[in-house]
Amino acid sequence: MMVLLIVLPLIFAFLAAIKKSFSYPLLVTSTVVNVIIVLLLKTSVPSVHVLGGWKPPFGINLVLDDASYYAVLIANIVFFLVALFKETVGKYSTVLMVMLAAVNGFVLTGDLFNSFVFLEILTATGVILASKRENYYNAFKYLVLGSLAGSMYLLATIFTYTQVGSLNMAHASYFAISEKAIVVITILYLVGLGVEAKLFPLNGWVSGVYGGNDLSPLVMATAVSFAALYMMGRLFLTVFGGYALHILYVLALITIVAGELAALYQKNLLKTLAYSSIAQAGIVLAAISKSTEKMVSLAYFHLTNDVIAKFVLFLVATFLVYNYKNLNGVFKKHKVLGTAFTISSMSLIGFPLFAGFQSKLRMLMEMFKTSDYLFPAVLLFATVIELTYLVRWNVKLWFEDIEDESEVKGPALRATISIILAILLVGIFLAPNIILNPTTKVAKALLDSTSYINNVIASSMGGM
Amino acid sequence: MMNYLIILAGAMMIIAAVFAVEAKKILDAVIAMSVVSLVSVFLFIAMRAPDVAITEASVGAGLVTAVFLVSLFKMKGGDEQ
Amino acid sequence: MVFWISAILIGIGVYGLLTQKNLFKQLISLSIIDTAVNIFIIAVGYVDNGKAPIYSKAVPKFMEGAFVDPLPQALVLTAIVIGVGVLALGASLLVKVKEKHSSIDVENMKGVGE
Amino acid sequence: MRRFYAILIAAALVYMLISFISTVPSYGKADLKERVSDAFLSKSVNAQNAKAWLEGKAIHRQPAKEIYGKKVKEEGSANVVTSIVVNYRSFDTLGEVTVLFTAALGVSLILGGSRRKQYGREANFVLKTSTGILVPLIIMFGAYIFVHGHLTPGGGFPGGTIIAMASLLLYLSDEKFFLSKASTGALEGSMGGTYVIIGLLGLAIGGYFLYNFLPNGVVGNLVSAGIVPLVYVAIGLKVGAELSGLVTDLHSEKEG
Repeated sequence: MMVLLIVLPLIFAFLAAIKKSFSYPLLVTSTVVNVIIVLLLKTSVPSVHVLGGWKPPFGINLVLDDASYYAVLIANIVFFLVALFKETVGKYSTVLMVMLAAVNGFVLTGDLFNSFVFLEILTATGVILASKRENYYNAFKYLVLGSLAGSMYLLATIFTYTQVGSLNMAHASYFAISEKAIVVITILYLVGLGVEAKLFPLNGWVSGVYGGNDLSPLVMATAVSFAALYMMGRLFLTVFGGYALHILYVLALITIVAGELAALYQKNLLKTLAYSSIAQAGIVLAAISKSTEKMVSLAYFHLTNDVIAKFVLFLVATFLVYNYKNLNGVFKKHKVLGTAFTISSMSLIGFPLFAGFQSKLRMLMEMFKTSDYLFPAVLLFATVIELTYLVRWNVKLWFEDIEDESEVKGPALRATISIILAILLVGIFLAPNIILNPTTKVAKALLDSTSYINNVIASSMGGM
Repeated sequence: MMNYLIILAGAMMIIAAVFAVEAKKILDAVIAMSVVSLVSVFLFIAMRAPDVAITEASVGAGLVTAVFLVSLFKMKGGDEQ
Repeated sequence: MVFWISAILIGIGVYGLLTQKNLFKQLISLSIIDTAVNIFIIAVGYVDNGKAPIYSKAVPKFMEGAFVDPLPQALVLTAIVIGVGVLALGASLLVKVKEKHSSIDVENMKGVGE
Repeated sequence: MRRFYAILIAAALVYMLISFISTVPSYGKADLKERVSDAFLSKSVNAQNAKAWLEGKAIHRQPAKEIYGKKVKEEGSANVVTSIVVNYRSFDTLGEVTVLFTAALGVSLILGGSRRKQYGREANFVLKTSTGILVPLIIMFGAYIFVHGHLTPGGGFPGGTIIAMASLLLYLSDEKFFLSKASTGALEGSMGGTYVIIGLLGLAIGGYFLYNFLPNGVVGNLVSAGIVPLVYVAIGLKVGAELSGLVTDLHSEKEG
């Protein structure tokens, strides 16, 4: 069943190649069908699909557990929401279908080489999306970094093969790899995933790609970013339990500071949001690197809040940037969009009443309990800077005198979706458990490599 | 005997790779790159991988070089320094 | 020995990627890294006096150590094709970069700044 | 300064790789008994105890046995690399096909023209005549390579590329030659669809996606190995159409 999540978008994409004019209806169909399948899959967690009937560690297997289920759920919903915007999607529907298949495959797969293949598809589709609106140079930068990262990921995978004797994640997780080898392997994986996860110093592409057109930030900053950060947790917590986490911690802290400072000095709205997205990824990675159940759970809680907020922010910002020459006071014309934007940015900063407050405060409390003061200090510093630039942008967009007198007709769909998601952010503040319960399960699933291995073993002993 | 041939091939590849990276003209660099690919075909055969050798020869060396040359031609030589 | 060759080639490729200001050269460096990684993978599976993993009239029997490792070869087949796809995408992007910025040298490109 | 840092980073990477090499069995001494490959070679995956394998307790020793010309229940390709690429790890290959599909799609979205670009140069007589003779031969050779993919070295990807080379040759020799986007797109899409449908049939019949539901036959025969030749033919045609489309895009320009 879960294999359909990957295969159906793919076959729809192939069909779209035959008849180009069907590609947008096919995109909508495939995203709707995928969301339905994901909801139906809820009952079959945890389960393992063995492809071709070749049992692990010989063949390839897909693993659906609490962690991958949550990631797949978020990714498919995001794609469904993006697919609703016909104008924005334009002629890129086929690319989005392939990307949806790749995100699902990347999250579900239980095989290292298979994840490399899906990572490369993600990079290739990401490059194509990034090249929209003649953003060629930035797309090329992303291609170079992504391809280099792919090579490092492949090297790490083959290194694991020489040590373990198979490419299976459960097998690699079970196997005690020698100290000398695992250092090199984890560093290479850090480089390989670092590009997609926006880790310093591999995030040079982000501002160009997110800031270059109106489609790529919507999917890349949300679904793809979530998949990459999920994979970070899967590889570094489940498979290579505990190695190289201190390196990840230091790099993540640098990522936060660098991202926030770059956002502060940025004059372009989309690029500001892009740098803020880098900083949020840094916060999530730093929390993951603590590798306690509480912190990992909070990391994915924070990531969820960030994904929702970023989706709204980019939805509003891309509309504004590509329709108005000057943004001063533009929210006076679009009050609903403005409200959604403000709520989301407040959530990003972490004001009480909004979801971001819950995740940030809980993270701080948890860190104080373990008497680690470096991360809280950086987090508070980041919050102060976020406050500065987001409030500045809000003031500019709400209160400054209008310079661009033209008015684009109110985008009803965009306004509806953004305001619903913004209200959801308030809802999460009031009842944080609707997100915290699943993310606690995610953290348990990521940290418990024994049950992960047992699932895979059970699938290899016959039965589906 | 085989070992010496492999060392020779390796030396050729390294020289060609350095040339490809440092060459002034892009056309030279593309040709040096395809030399690296072609010599690697020999290494694949020496390591008993005929499938890979055929694929690398047709896809890696042939198609990539062709695509690079055609796109180079399209940009009229790319910026030669 | 083959390991060393591929390690050095990867080093050259990364060096080229970091120093070259011409975007086409960066693409060429990527291609060199790809090739080097592929050589490394195949070398991992080589067995002295092993045969190519294809059954035929001459080698009809399975025996331990008679064949080289087929799995890395299968992986490299995939990796080569993926590499080609990405490189072709990059080349076509460069054609457009040249059209838009009238150069593919980072220092001479027009209209790129923030 | 930039060069200095570049050398430093490259040297650090090479040092890391070389330090890793000491943990790998030295060149030519790889021990397949410690890897999954032995089961692929002896075509005995189903006979393995996967639990013991995952826990690292299995004895991986495989008995010597005759394979060529015999009926093997599990997997029927004579070429073990093919059996891994299209059977044991077929899902990777589906991904690989998708990467190529994406690349061709991307090139056509980025460059996409509807008209043949004219360079205003006439190809010489030798090229023109020899193209006429060579193109059918090249296409036949490509087809041979992917039809025999499960018996001899080669397979769908090189076979398809060789076919695409024929169209490249046509583009070089003839200024007017232009493949229509609709035809390559249709072939590409339908062949990709065929691959997925074969996989879905496996899911319906055997319960696993890409399950081999056809009889394996005798190792070494042309008609053997179940779905493997079918998949390779689909891949070969798809790759051929895809790369021809890519070459077409490189030789096209926008109207006006």
